Amino acid sequence: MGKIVAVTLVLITIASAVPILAHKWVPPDDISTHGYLIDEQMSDTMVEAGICFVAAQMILAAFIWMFSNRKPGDKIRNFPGGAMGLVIGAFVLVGLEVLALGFFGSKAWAAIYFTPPSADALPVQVQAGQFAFYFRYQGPDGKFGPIHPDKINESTQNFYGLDMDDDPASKDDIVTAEMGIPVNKEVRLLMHSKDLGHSFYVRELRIQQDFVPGLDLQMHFTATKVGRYEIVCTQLCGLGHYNMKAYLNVMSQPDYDAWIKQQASMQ
Amino acid sequence: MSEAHLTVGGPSGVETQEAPAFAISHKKLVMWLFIISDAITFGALLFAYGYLRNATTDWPRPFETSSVINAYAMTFILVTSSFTMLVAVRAARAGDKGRAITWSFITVLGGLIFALLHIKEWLSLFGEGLRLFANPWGSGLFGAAFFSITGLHLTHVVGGCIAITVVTLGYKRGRYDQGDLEIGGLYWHFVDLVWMFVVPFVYLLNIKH
Amino acid sequence: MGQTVWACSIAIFSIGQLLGSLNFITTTLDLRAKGMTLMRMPISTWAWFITSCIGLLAFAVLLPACVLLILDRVAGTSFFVPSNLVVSDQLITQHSGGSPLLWQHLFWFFGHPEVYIAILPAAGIVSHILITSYRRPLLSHKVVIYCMMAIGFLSYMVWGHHMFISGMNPFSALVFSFPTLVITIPATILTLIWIGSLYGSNLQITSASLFALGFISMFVTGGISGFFLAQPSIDVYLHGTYFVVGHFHMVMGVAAIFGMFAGTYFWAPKMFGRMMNETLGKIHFWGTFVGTYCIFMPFHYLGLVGNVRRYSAFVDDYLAPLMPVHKFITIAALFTGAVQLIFLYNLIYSRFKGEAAPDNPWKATSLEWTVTSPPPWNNFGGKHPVVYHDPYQYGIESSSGDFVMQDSPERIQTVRDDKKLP
Amino acid sequence: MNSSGHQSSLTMYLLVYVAILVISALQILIAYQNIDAYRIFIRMLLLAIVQAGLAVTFFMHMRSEKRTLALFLLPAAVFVLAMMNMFWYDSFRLLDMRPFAH
Repeated sequence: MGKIVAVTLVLITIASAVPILAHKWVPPDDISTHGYLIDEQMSDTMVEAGICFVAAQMILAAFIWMFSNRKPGDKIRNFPGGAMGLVIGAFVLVGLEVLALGFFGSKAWAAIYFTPPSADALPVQVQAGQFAFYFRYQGPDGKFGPIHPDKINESTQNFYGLDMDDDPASKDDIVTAEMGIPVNKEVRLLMHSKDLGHSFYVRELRIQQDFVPGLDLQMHFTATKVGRYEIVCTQLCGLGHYNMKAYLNVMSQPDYDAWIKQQASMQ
Repeated sequence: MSEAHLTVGGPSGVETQEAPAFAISHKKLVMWLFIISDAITFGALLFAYGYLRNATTDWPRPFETSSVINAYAMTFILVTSSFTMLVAVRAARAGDKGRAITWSFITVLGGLIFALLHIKEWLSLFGEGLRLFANPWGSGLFGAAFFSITGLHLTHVVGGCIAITVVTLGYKRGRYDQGDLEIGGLYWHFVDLVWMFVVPFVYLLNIKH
Repeated sequence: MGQTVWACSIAIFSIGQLLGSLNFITTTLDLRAKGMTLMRMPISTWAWFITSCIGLLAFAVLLPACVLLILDRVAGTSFFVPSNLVVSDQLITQHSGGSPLLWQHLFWFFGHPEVYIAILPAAGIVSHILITSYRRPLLSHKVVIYCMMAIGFLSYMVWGHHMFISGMNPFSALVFSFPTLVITIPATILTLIWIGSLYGSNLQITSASLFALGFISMFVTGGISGFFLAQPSIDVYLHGTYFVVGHFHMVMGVAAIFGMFAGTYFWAPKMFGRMMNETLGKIHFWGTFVGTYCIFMPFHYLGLVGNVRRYSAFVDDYLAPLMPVHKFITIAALFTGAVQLIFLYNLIYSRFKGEAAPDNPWKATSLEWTVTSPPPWNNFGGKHPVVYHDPYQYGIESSSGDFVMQDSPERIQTVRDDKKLP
Repeated sequence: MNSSGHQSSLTMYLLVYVAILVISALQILIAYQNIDAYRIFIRMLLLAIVQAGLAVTFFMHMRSEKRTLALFLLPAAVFVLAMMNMFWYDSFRLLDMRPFAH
């Protein structure tokens, strides 16, 4: 029975490792300027974790194979080096690994979160609500009109609670259901939630950030590839959660200009 | 290293049990552990209060001098009742049962006066318009934080009064001994200790200037 | 309404857990048998003790959090509800100023220690069972205990790794990331000791030891995916995907359940006085072990591709090609669930019709095996056992075979840590 | 039952009692001082810790228990409460990140 356990463990290990080694299950192609940091960190971690995983399972399997149901005469033996060897080994090896991962991981994190957006970044406001995202662009005046939460009304399409009569800044604001951005231009995303916790996740952009009610969060990123990508909510936000999504449309600058003009005319 | 560790067999003492780890009765250890846990409960509540207060710009500071005097009177009574509890435990240790019972009841009386003062203060604040969710002075969080922290403390005081009464009555009938009275005292001092943090943070940081 | 009841039940549960912890800690510290010094306690008892210490401090935070939540829901306060929320076009006016992040902090402050409250007892049970089936002590008794303590200690410093992308200050993410990675060290030492002690042992394959070995495998698999999630930069991509689900089900869900199964097979004879059926037990193990890998290993792949969790359906999106994997997982889950019926049948059947259990079927050394199966009233029938030995005296020559019971007054050469084995 | 035979004298208790009351009065004086809230808070916290220390040491007889009891209990509580200080980072963030401010 012990030998069957060992063989099963080896088979499971191989079966688990093959899809990884075959590079079949990898994140979709990165389209951001910061994403390579995350991808590199991920593949580094994958190598270390993979080695640990395979080694641990294989050794476990080997020992089970060797030492299950032995003959009566066999003596109990000790692992060479004993506990102290293992403890020191674990401390040094795992400690180094932890330090390395932590250090490089922190650098990647810092590169994403501790750098301020550039001054000419395109500000886009995103509002999450049950169960849709709405995006707002400043329009020609370069200002967002103030939001009046009491004026938010889905039936009149006033998703942002804008006061068109009294706030001049609101008049040229463009509210869209799809997020359009120009390629290779930094975008500053101003995030707020209308009702409860949501999340903003674009796999290809390597960006994920929760919306916290009562907290205005900011993110900035640059998309480098034209295309249409999915924005999903990853926080369970109610019965319609599975349907809460929007699309990120990365366009060339002329396409974007045309698009924003068309959106403005629809307001 | 290969020193041969030989364990010698055979029954030894008459003791059937290892000595308690901290040389205190296990009831007392339970009370100590409970106190540690409860301290963290109060700590978490105070942290939540601090977190919200910190992040609120219109935090009200409604307490008048009279409230502060009242709070100090409450402190005085609670600390005094702590002291009378000490006297009771001392008497119990010395074997003076009658005195111990008297002082225990004085302690309970102190606790009750404290509770009455507290409720009186709550009522007067209620009269000024302070509610659990709103108040006339500023952020509605104030009442929520105030009532939940002082309310939890008041629950502890009332619970302590009941507990000490029960223990004292049991002590009188011989059901409990002086050790149990001391454990009741331990809890009572802890309630006192919590109040020492509640007063400065809930009252004194919110006085009217 | 339902959620208010839930919050109330969690608050009551906190109080219950608090009282349970008081009981365990005090009993362990104060009511040990003569000769049962702390270091002579079996690892399973140590694990319960450490778990209780964690629980005593962690549930103390959950209790006020739940009370505040109930107040928010019932009494109209707004600890966790901010101003200016709009639900179905209605502005919520009666709440203002709270912060959902505060709830997340309070909850996860409890939540992360809770993970170790779930896994440490399983680790203790598994260590105990492994030693018995290895027929040799672990390489080091003390190091295992110290590792568990270290895990318990670190568990209070890392709750923020659940909140990397929750809007928490990005600076704190770095602060929380390092202790999270450091937890790997004691966890690795534990694993290495379990595996290293297998070397040169005389492994007995029983249902209990199979589950214990399965636990090691699961613990390793799930623990290693923790490497990814402990780093905030990778968590940006993996948070909210199936990777997280795969990770915690492997290490905390299934591993802990494997500990429970191992414990049940191991101690059922003592509890009920009847052996459980070994054949059924082994079938149960194979079904569960392979089934679990079939369920949770693909979760990791799904997560790597970016398949988000918490979705009941996928509408018109690029995850459609992944549906066969989801189908495979569903079938594996149904299969694994069905296999548990064998266990249930085994448990109930053996309870009444199983073969009578001897006092010490596994040739174990700890005190519970010195009494009859099931144990007499008052556990020791009014007698007070006296302990003369360290808990795991296996792999030696003695009158009873290769082991010596803890309460046996026999003189032996003590096996202590790794010093005595040739 | 209680093996800690040491009995603090009544005078000692009285002194501690008076000290606690004096510290409470001191806190009130500080509260009315015209300095910024953070300094008031820090002073009050320190004084409250001193008060609590007195209560634990004398009233709760930690002084006459075995040292191990204090070493077992107090670091646990202090450690957990110290870790909770990580909450503050987010609390400060709330101040300038409230929505609809612009």
